[in-house]
Amino acid sequence: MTDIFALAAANLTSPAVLFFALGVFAGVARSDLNVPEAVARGLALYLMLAIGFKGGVAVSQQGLTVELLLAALAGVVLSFAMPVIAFALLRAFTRLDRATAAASAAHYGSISVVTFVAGSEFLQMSGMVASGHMVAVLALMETPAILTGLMLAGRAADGPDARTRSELLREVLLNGSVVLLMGSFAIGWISGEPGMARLDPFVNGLFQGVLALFLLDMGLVAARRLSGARKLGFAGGVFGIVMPLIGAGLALATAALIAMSPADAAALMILAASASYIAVPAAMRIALPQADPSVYLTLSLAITFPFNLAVGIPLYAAAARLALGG
Amino acid sequence: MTDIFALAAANLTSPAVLFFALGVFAGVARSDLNVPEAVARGLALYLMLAIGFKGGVAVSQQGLTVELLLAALAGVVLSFAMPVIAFALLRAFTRLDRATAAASAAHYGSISVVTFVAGSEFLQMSGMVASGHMVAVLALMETPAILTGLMLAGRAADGPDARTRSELLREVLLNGSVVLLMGSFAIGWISGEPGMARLDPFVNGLFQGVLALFLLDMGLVAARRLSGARKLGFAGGVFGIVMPLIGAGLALATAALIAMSPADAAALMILAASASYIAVPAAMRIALPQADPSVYLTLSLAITFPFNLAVGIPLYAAAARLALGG
Amino acid sequence: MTDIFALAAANLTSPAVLFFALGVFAGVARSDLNVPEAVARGLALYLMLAIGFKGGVAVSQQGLTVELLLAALAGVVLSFAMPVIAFALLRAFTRLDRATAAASAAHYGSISVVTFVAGSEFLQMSGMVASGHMVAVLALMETPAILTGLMLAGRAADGPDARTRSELLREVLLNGSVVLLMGSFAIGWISGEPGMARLDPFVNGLFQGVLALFLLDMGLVAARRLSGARKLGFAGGVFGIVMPLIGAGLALATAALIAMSPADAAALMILAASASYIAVPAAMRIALPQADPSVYLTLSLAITFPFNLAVGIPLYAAAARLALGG
Amino acid sequence: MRRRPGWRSEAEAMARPTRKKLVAIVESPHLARLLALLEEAGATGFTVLDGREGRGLEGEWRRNDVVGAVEKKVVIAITNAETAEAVLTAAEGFFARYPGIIYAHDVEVVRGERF
Amino acid sequence: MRRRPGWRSEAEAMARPTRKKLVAIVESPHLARLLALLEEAGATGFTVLDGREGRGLEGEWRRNDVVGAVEKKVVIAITNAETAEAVLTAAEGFFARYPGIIYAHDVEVVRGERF
Amino acid sequence: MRRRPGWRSEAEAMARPTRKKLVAIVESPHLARLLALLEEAGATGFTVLDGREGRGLEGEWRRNDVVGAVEKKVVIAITNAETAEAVLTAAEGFFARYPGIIYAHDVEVVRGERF
Ligand SMILES: Nc1ncnc2c1ncn2[C@@H]1O[C@H](COP(=O)(O)O)[C@@H](O)[C@H]1O
Ligand SMILES: Nc1ncnc2c1ncn2[C@@H]1O[C@H](COP(=O)(O)O)[C@@H](O)[C@H]1O
Ligand SMILES: Nc1ncnc2c1ncn2[C@@H]1O[C@H](COP(=O)(O)O)[C@@H](O)[C@H]1O
Ligand code: NA
Ligand code: NA
Ligand code: NA
Repeated sequence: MTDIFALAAANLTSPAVLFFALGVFAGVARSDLNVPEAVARGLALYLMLAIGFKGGVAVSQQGLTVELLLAALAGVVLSFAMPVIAFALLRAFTRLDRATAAASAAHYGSISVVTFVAGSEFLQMSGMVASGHMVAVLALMETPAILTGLMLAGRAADGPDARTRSELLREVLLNGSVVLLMGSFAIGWISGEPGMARLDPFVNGLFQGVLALFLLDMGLVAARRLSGARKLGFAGGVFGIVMPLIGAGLALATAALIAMSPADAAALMILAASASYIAVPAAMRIALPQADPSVYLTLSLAITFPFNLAVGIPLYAAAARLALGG
Repeated sequence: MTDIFALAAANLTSPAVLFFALGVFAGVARSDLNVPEAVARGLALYLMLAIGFKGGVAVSQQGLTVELLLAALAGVVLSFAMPVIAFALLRAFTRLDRATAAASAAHYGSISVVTFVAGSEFLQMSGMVASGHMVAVLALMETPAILTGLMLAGRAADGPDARTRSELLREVLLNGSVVLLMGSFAIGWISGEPGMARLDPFVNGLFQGVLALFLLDMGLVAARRLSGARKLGFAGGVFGIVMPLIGAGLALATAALIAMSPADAAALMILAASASYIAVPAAMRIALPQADPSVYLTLSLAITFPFNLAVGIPLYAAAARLALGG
Repeated sequence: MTDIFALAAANLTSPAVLFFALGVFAGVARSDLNVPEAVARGLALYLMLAIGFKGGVAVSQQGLTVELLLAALAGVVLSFAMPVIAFALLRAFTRLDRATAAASAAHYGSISVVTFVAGSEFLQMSGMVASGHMVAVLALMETPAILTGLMLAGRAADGPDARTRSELLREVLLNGSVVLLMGSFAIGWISGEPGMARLDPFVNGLFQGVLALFLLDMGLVAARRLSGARKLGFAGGVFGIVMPLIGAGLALATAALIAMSPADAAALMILAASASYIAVPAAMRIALPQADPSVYLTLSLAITFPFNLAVGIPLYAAAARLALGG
Repeated sequence: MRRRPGWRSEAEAMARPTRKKLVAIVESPHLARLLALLEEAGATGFTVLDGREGRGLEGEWRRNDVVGAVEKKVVIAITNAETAEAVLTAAEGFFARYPGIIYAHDVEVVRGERF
Repeated sequence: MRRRPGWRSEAEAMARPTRKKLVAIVESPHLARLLALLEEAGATGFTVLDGREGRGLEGEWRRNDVVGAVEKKVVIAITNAETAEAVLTAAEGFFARYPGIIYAHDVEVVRGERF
Repeated sequence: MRRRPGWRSEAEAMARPTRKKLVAIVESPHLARLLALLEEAGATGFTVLDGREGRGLEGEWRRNDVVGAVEKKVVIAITNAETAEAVLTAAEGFFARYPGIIYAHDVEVVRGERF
């Protein structure tokens, strides 16, 4: 128990979380500090490449296991299912219109790569090393929620025409981050240890530094998005904190059901609790342009992301350990 | 012999080649994966700085040798000469107009930095370490072919005026990649081992990771350029594969003539086989704007580059080893 | 003494200085070599993050000392005071108008982060390791000079209105580089050795390579700014070399007064001698738009910066050692 | 030497024709659709620029975001009057559904036959 | 379904109204001030683009500089005539003090009531 | 205080002069040449923007390429009528040889004497 508090405290004083806080501070204080968007995207590409590759190398040593298949199935089911709960909550407790509620709900079925990355670092620090294949689960969970979200939005008069459907399908199956994560995962798997010997200083040495710089930018972005919080109202704000807890709870139950290791369960909880900020917003702008983007972006970036980073991750890790032993 | 096949297979499963393939896949599937151009240029600058510097440090330990001078001479002669063959082939077997054929031919006399970089990595992996001074040969081979290309295009009615000539001369002598490669080479030479002690984690540690990320982008670019392949016709496509083989053959003969080591010979073959995609296109847009850029860019980026990366490099290395012993 | 010359020579053949020279050469020769601005800003962010963090980690081991407080006080006083001298010199010896002279003077009270970074590397190479807290002094010295500069410009008819004043205040207190330096310093201090264990390959391994690439760009920028040198006249050019010497002299005297170590004194001299090229220009464009930016940018980037990098830094280190022993 | 299409002697060049310049500001996810709309209406070319930041009915956006979904692009197309009319008509429906604006005005061009 | 403000049926769309396009080229440090000026004059939206390089009375600049202070931005705003007049009048003072230029011209718009 | 050239009192500002806005879309390797053409014709300033992607007679291009040679830039110059005429005339030859387009239209400016 004291151990848990020590880890939570260590999390709050880790460079990654502190750089995020610095970004928030700079943004709120309206400093002119900023990260050029090309640099931010370059850092994001790096993080996806590195995490995918490392996961693939890890799997190359274990081979294709039943655990992988079960975890993938669990992730996909969660991604499809969570938006239903989110939608029900939003419609019951907030005054968001149907489209905006459905679009927001879709974000919670999907995942946030940087939350997963920060979570993996925390787990490693706590001696809970998740399986490499959780990266594949990450990629698989990115987009199913989009479909649920659209179903929840209902068959509007101007529902997706043929062109929109094809654009959407590409977004779901071939979204850049899905392709890069899955591709890097496959490359890690194929090239295995010899591949890692070549890329090690790149994918491991730099990892935490790049994460820190990226989180600085995430802090700036979150701060800028905070101005949208007024629109959410109190209930909306609470949703942004409660929904990750529900997602994590569902994930823990699922993990128990399929007898995951505590570390893998914690990783699945982090994925379930996190909300998308890349793949889903893009899909929603295409399919549900009438939904208000400032609502879902504020929820995802300015409320749920900071909550998970600062509080959620250590909490989920502790819960997984308590519930599943280890 | 089995050794050669093993190395060719190892090449195909190396992270660099696999990331290129991932880029091609993403591009062909029209995923929205993309690398911001500022990031791609930053990676290219890094690769040139690192390869130049490493070459210079290597030379600082050997001093200025006859080998360097002979290799430089061989490279410059090849760069001047190869476009003549390329032009003759293109005029004989394709229906490209004179200007487009001449412009395309010039690309094959020049070199591709990233092909050389990938080739050097392959050679190193195969235990064939080329001399540091091959980097100087690389830089020297970049632009002489431009002059041959212009001669082949002939003295058109609106041939280069005084302003164009001066712009061209600057492009030939002071092209950014020539200056950076040569400059970094000189700096490596001057600062030697103590310099390397300072830059080692930067120029060596990151090298293969940056190359992988850059090749991902090259794959995206190659895929986008594939659409231009229809214009080339069958003969044009075949040229994009045969010409590198001819270039490599010429280079091997030249290397034998001046008694190069197998590793240096392989490096020279890679240079001869590769086609420019930076310095020559820019020069051709200035001097031969009537030549069709989609022809030469497709040839260089979508046909010759992938061929060299996947098949050519191990082939040239094997040929050099077979022909020159070692 | 011979030791000093050896170090000065080593400085001139260090990769950092040579890459700067390469940039100047490419710029003067009008090569098309260029570093995308997003990359340059990314490198600058990295350097500030790394130097701030390293300083903070160093301080986490010493704690808050009287030395820190004295050094900070000395830096702030110098930053306020130096513009007065610079202004007097510029008004006495050049024909610059009041606003331009005042704006230029402000640059010399402030500091240049990259000069400090290059200087720290030189000091380390010479076995003079400055205290970590000099980074805090760096950040504190960035903006006080802005206020002095504005006072020197005098109360013009269209002096700062309420809006300008608030914009300026934010620029002085929350300038991006101040926030990033101070923030990274604080994060280094808080996360200490465990934090450094995570970020080490990022903030230390890459440091000199990133610095080299950034200096290449600084060289290109300096060369482009050289065209503004004609406007300065002879007296202006001389000022750009004399003023850093005066600043360094003042800093040495101050350092002696408060009994700084030779290494810290050298660092303070470097700070005093350097001229701002980010925070102060931005503030001057806001508050003194009538001042001619090509004057102060040429002075800072094309004269004082190269002088300090090539000659000043070793000179100040030698002077600190001679005057303060060690 | 190959002459670029639309090349004319200097004498012909004197009377410069008038064409329409269309400018649309659209969100990145809808760019492909707007370009398709232009093409269907018969536009022979276009140029796209990156927006940096902006404000409209749906509030503010800026490119310095981790999120690309609300970024805006500026699309320029020079067309003949007929094509412009077709684009503007189609754009009514487009901009009723998607964020952004479109406007048009006359411009004097050289090599008018190419638009 | 939520209709975006300014939505009209196709029939209504035929007569396209005229509005003013304002374009200002300003230096980064003065951008916020220009945008405030636009807002005070009643503009309902704007779009900012990054400049790459340029030349004017104060000499040359280019974005590829380590120094952000002399970078220029291009600001586009479609407004009604009244707002345009107010902006141009206020801009006289602005551009007497700060570098840059401003100009205006008529454009045909769709959904005219939103400007 | 130094007044920027072209400064005028508010009373003088009322009658706003008309100038020409020229816009050229050119390929990066030819930018320097186009800017020289502008300068020779007497233009007092210009602003260059980066293109992101586009299509024309020579096919598609996009900035996200490793190859800079086919990137396009957008050049804006406000000039007086005479200079505009000279530029457009010279541009006939330029755009017969090089890819890209140019167009012009009237704009209302403040501080008209500076163009
Ligand atoms: N009046 C305007 N002038 C210039 N740009 C505008 C204007 N209105 C909207 N925009 C741009 O179009 C984007 C989308 O507009 P909206 O659909 O009104 O949110 C805005 O964020 C601006 O970038
Ligand atoms: N005539 C012009 N046409 C286009 N852009 C201009 C013009 N004059 C000035 N500019 C732009 O506005 C910036 C500032 O102008 P200035 O205040 O004249 O130095 C210049 O650097 C150009 O980018
Ligand atoms: N009608 C047009 N409207 C807008 N931009 C155009 C148009 N035609 C050509 N361009 C731009 O100019 C570039 C070169 O045109 P072209 O010489 O026709 O290949 C194109 O790639 C576009 O970026
Ligand atoms: Na989730
Ligand atoms: Na070649
Ligand atoms: Na100073």
